[in-house]
Amino acid sequence: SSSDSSTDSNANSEAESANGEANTSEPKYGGTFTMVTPADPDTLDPHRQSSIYTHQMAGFVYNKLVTYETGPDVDFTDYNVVPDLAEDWEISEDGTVYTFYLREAYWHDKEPVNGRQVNAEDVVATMERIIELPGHQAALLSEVESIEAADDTTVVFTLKQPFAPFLNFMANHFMWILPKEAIDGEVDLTTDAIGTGPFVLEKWDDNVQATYSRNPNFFEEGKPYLDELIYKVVPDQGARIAAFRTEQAEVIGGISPEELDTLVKSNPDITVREVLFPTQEQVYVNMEREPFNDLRVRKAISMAIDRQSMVDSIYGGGEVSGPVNPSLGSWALPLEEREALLPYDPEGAKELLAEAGFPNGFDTTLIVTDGYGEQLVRVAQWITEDLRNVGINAEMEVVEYATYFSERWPKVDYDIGVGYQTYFQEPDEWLRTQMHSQGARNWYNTKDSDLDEMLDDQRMILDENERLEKVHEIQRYILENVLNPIPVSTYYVMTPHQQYVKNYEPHASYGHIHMKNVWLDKE
Amino acid sequence: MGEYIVRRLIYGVLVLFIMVTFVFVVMRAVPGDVVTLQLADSGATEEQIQALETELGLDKSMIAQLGDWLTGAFQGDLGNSLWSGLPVTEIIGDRLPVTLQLSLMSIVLAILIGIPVGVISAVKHNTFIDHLLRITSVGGLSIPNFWLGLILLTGFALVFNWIPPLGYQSFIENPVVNVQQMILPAICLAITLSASIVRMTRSAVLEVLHSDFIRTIRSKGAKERVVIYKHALRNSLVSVITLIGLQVGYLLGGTVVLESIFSLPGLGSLIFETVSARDYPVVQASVLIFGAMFLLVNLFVDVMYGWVDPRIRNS
Amino acid sequence: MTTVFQTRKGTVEAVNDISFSITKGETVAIVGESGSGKSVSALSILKLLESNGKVSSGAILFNDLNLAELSNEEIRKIRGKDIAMVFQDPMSCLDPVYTIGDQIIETIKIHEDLSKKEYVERAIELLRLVGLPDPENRIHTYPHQLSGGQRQRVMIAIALACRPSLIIADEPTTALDVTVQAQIMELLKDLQSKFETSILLVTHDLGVVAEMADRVVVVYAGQVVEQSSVIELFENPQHPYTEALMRSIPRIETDRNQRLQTIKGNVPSLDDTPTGCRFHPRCQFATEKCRVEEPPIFQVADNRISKCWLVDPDSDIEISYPSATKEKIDEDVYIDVSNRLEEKELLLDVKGLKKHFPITKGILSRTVGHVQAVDGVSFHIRQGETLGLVGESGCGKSTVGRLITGLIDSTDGEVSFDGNDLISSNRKTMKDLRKRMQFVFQDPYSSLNPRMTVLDIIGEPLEVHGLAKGLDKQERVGELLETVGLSKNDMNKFPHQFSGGQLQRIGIARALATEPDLLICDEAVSALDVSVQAQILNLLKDLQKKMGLSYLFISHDLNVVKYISDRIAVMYMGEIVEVTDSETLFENPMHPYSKALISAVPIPNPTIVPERIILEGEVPSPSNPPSGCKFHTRCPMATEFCKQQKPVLRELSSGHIVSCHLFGEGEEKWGNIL
Amino acid sequence: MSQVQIESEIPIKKHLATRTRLLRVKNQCIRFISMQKIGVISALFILLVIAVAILAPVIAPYDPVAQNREAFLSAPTMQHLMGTDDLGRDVFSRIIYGARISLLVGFATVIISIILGTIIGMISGFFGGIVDMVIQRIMDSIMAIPALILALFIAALLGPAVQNVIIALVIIEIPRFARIVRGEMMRIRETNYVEASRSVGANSLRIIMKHGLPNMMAPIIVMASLAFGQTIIAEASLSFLGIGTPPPNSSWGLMLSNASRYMESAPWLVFFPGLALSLLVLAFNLLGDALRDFLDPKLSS
Ligand SMILES: Nc1ncnc2c1ncn2[C@@H]1O[C@H](COP(=O)(O)OP(=O)(O)OP(=O)(O)O)[C@@H](O)[C@H]1O
Ligand SMILES: Nc1ncnc2c1ncn2[C@@H]1O[C@H](COP(=O)(O)OP(=O)(O)OP(=O)(O)O)[C@@H](O)[C@H]1O
Ligand SMILES: [Mg+2]
Ligand SMILES: [Mg+2]
Repeated sequence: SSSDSSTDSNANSEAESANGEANTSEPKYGGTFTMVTPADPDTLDPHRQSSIYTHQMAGFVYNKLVTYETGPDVDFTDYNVVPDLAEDWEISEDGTVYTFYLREAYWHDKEPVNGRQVNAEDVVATMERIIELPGHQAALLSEVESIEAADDTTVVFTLKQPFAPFLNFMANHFMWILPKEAIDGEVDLTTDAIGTGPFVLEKWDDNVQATYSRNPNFFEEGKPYLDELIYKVVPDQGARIAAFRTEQAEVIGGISPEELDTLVKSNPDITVREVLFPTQEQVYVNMEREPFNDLRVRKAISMAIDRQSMVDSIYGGGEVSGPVNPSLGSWALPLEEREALLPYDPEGAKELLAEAGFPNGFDTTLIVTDGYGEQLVRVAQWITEDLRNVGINAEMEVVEYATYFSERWPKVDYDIGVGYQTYFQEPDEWLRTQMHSQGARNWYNTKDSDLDEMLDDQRMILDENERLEKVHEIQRYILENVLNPIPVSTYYVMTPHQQYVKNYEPHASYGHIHMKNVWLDKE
Repeated sequence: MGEYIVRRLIYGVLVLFIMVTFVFVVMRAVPGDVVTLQLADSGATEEQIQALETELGLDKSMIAQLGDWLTGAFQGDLGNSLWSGLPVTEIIGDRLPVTLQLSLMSIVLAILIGIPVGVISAVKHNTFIDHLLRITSVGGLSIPNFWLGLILLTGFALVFNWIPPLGYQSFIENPVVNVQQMILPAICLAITLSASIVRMTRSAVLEVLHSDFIRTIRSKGAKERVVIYKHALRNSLVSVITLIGLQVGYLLGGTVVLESIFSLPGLGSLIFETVSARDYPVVQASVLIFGAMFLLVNLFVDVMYGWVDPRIRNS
Repeated sequence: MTTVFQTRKGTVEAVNDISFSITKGETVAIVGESGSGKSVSALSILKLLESNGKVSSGAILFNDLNLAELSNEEIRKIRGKDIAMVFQDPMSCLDPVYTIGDQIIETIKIHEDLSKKEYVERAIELLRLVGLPDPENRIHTYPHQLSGGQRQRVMIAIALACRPSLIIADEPTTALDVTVQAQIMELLKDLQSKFETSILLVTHDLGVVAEMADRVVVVYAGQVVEQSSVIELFENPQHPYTEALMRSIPRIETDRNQRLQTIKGNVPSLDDTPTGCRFHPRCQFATEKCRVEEPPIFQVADNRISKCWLVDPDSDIEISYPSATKEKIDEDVYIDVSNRLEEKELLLDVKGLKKHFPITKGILSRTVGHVQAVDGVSFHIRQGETLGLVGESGCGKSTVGRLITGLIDSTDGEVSFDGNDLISSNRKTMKDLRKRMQFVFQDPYSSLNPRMTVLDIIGEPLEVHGLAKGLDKQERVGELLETVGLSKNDMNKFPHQFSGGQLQRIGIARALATEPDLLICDEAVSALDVSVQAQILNLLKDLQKKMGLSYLFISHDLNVVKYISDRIAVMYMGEIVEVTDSETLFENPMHPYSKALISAVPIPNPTIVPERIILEGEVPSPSNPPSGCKFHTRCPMATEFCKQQKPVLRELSSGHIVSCHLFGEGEEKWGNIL
Repeated sequence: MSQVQIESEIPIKKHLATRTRLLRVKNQCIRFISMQKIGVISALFILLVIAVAILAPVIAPYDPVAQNREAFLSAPTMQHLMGTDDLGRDVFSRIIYGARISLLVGFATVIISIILGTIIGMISGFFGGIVDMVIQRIMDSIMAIPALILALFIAALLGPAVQNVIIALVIIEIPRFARIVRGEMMRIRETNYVEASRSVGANSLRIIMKHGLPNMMAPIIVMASLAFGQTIIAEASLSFLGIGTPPPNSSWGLMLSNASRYMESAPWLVFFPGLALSLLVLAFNLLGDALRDFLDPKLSS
């Protein structure tokens, strides 16, 4: 969920430039890679927690059936599904049966699994667990009718109906495959993890650090390169920067643009990865309250916000976002179209307000929580000021996180709010969960029967191009006729790493799945 | 004395009981509940929510829950975290040593600085040195320790290119690293505490120096050094110890901020994290532990009184 | 040996040009009222003044060594070794955190190098010397575990540790009960004769002076006004101040019907010393010359000096003290009212009054025992009569006073006031009765709220009882102030603007506000200087005469009680052991305790060598009183029977009630047992 | 006529009495000024801060929440004396307005807790026994939780808001005042002047009001001025942890908290609010010390 995914926390990055030379030299083996983040998870159980930290740590240890491609030639936001534990898969003609063929892979050599081979039983048990446990992950498999182990290495998924996002969902970070022993309770999944991944969890000190060692039996020949991986918790930004300066950390996350600037100025050697954040700030209004049920008011709000200046000055760069987050690549509307449909036009906003019967604006309250970190609160302050400039006097109310997330937002107890959405990796999630009148996260009282219909339709379209068209159409419809939640912006996450770190080509999905490729160019 | 300690312990348990009940009720009375928090974004059904409530034992009446928890607590079982499911005792067991060590180091540092300076200030009563020390100590009380922490951390990083080694290591694991990690936050905390110790020592020593028995001791021909260190200081210790007992509260509070600045996984930051997650058992237990620590320190202080002052020992 | 001080404290001179000397084996006493500079003189000798004071000029010669010029280190070596000190308050003069053994040994260690064992032996020997029982074990006790008398013995042991040639004793017995004071004085005299030590005794108690001193130095406002041998001084004081001082103390032989002589005014404050002779504003004989010219020190006789123009051989003024005093006496002869007392109505009748304070322990405040503060006290007071209540500290005197006024609830017993039962009366009657019964407290300063004006203080009872308000109140308060000899204009002042004597007058005025019938004076004059004490005693007597007041006069000072009371009740450990009229009690005390008490009173007459009954031991704890007769543990005449059987109060002759087995039925039984 | 005259005399005399009181107050002030130089300077500084806080709209060059989108994180310049913050807001103006919050929190907390603490302490100290027992146990349990932890707990639960900070701090301060007042009340209850007052028949209420209150003012005042400093720091600490005063208010603690992200790039953001905070707390502490010395009879003679 978005709950723990504070903006500061993303250590993902994308190779922007100069990655050619990195690949020219032979990878070197060995070394310790220290990753410093502001926080770590409460539990390692990947099916019970949606926190980014849980999944980052899961990614070192576990694999999915399928995953996304990473590498120097792959964009941060390319969602190319590639084999992981499944060597290969088949989709039936009608799109309702998916058959996955497992590769020869071995669990980590730890009690009680002791390095045995992965089999279909493990996959079935994992999937059943995902469905049984309450939580967001169950929704990903909601269209699945049955899962069966055809033989030791073949798993068959039967869907209720054709379902376009299915394969994408199978690559979702909730789909980490666990050994059956763990599901039967022989491993304490909250504190331990036994997987098939490139790294073996050696020790986890909650809130201090997790230490991983190289998995010698990893199924990708020769990988990983690192001997040791350390995931360290340093809540204070200053300390993180200091750690980076003193080379106690190879990569750090959650650095404000200004401090990063200062850091780069004093250490010109370092490489900064700039990638699109896989979620966005949104302004949302309670459609059941006056005057927000009026489309003109919602448009006025949207037009009042100076998105580009905001994202530039608060996050040091980014772009105007849309109903589907731009990090989903082509699924999102093209940037020009987003900018055109979400213009900054305070004068126009005032006119619209006047039309709607508020020539002098109105007073309202805007909620925001500090649970995601300070940046969002700053965004809220920026937006408050923008709104004030068009006559909407929004008093900002900072709501305590638990209250925000259990009483205010889901229960639609607010006038206006500013918040992040979770990191969705499927356009269906962005659109349907939020804007369908039955959507699990429709916490805005948005209701539009036409939209509902369109949303239901697009998930059945198996042809990718056709679906893409439909998704774009829906987005245009939303921006013109619904506009709640109002997309604001997506910023560039800037992650510095040491110049001797090679092949650091992260991907927008959770789990640091690129770490198996990383090596250190130092003695 | 033995009976006295037992009495104080019973008394402490009573106080802890009131405290825990207070925390228990308040936590559940305020908006925000842990089940919604965990399931809000998953579109979970009513049944799933209820199932989770039952699983976490939150469907029972508040009194029943309190009863259960207290029964457990008396048997040393503080429940499990509602988020990670880990036993609270284990979670706290990991965090407590950090806070304890930090507090202990600060107290020791503060005493090492505070008492000698206080004595000097008292002996040099009304001289320039005294004024200087007094003003400095008030200054020490006026600087928020988080500010000091920020400045020290950045200052060391910029000037010496040094920061405390990352990744907390316990003293047993690696004493050198551990002390390097702890020293700066301990100094920040010690500064405030030592400032109050200076003030208390100064006034206590001054007061004792004016008392009749000091005149007796001087009339015996004792050296001034003996008068001050053997008699005046020893007699002042009761008030200094009392002060330390009371200030331990501030100190423990201060650990929260410094733990967060210096990335130490202590009990203070645990409360901070778990309150907003509404992880009731962890918060209850952490508050309980803090309370117990405070009470134990004060009990220890009372026992120390007896050691310092025989009048108290025998009564 | 001559010592001269001139001590400067900031700008004030606490001691101005004092000279006196002490020879070997001699006891010299310094006397004077409070604040006259006695302690400062004593402390100056060893440079023990607080850091703000120092000897500014003069010399302190000790065996030809000028102490005033010594460095701190040098004087330190003399302290404790050659000159030792004993201070007034044994409670606060020992370090509470070390054992008495440690503290004695510390002294020896500073000056002598011995082995550890020798130190301990020496300490034990010293404790034995000062008469502390069981010294082997006692050296391990802490000061708070000892009684006041025992602590004072420890102090003396510390002083004696290095066999000093001079002991400076600053009010060594003032904090102690008379019986214990007698023990300590005896001890000091003993030790002095044994070791030929010289003693410089600082005191304000002329009785103690008469008993202990060889020579006396009288100081007033920081100056020596007279110096003489003790006998001569008491026989023929040469300075008006000395003379007045001696007249103003009530003595056992003082006629109750006479007014006490008072010294008008107060001791001058240090920053405002009068010109000329410092005593002149208070002196009856002051002349113009006294006002402007400071008298020099006149050598009146061998070893005898006086600082007064009156003794100036060139002076033409004739002094005759007796006439001066007589004149006063003539004015105020009291009518002897005691004869008619029997006819008077009974005002207060106390029967079997008991108060047991619970001793509680634990969180549940479990009662683990009782302090039997008052344990069955019965007496009565008639209208216009004064009953004195005497006894040692802690015997329950104050508690009796509080019980009668209902400030605390009694455990048992009856108190009837003018026919009304107090204990069972309801709130309203109680309040009305309180109006007729008022309290005067020991410490005048602390019994007045420092943040209220005199008007509010004296007006409080008027307001509480709805007697007067506003203007009426002001008028009434004005009258009351005049009644007690203060001015109306003082009404808007605050307590701290008055002297002790004035404050006590305000306290009395407050007590008089409701026009009571009975005043309970709990140590009402004990905190005052003798001269002021005399003023207040006179005032009380005057008021009684004028208004027909009755007094319950509580005091531990037998001289005062004797002077003011018609009848006296003697208390011991919460019980009354003897009641009789005051003359009889002093002439013919029956109870052994009364006898001891009376004999222990120091008599301000050096020619009389009192026959002392020295009581052994200390007052037992009231929470665990001895069985039988409570006095048996200290009684020189105790028998086995006394230990078992509690005596009852019996009237031996008309109005003379005693509770002792020596008189009454116990005698026979005792005989039987033997 | 005569009636009127008599009546008019009362106010005159009353007036006289008031005048004596005033005179006394005046004398005390003069004495304080002459004896406690540092205390006077501190008091003046505090008055200055109060004046600045009240006159903030007049003094502050900018609106404290107005964002100057031309100047983010600008270093101190003539335009922005103490620079601007991450949203282009004028730090100087924010510090001036921040004084309002610090003082508001300080005053509200101290005054409310004095009132409640005094009432509780009086009842506890005067009546003693079971009432005292119960009250004290409750106070003990509040005090047994370290202050900042309790504040953190309460403030985190209630959410970031100035009034919640005040509630948290009041809960913390009450037992401290109550304990002092209780102790004073117990002491005063045993004094001779209260006994004297009771012996003339005064009731409990009168004793509490006439004798109790006036005589415990000194320790309360000293305690209050020291509590001020602690409260201001506590507010800042809570804001630093993000559970105190919420944005866009300009509390000093909040400013520091934000500034900690720019320790290197914009050190003035940390320096000025920290300095303001320390100076104000220092002034309160010094004033408290001066008052303590002044009101302590042992030291003031
Ligand atoms: N440290 C000091 N600073 C200033 N004045 C002092 C100091 N010590 C004593 N005095 C003053 O010196 C004067 C003499 O004091 P001293 O103690 O000698 O009186 P005293 O005769 O011993 O009286 P008492 O019988 O009450 O003990 C007093 O007025 C006292 O106020
Ligand atoms: N409130 C109380 N609680 C417990 N014990 C008390 C209380 N008041 C007095 N006592 C005890 O009762 C006994 C008698 O005390 P009281 O004050 O009546 O003695 P006193 O004769 O007036 O002594 P002093 O001459 O010292 O004033 C003492 O042992 C005292 O400790
Ligand atoms: Mg004296
Ligand atoms: Mg008494």
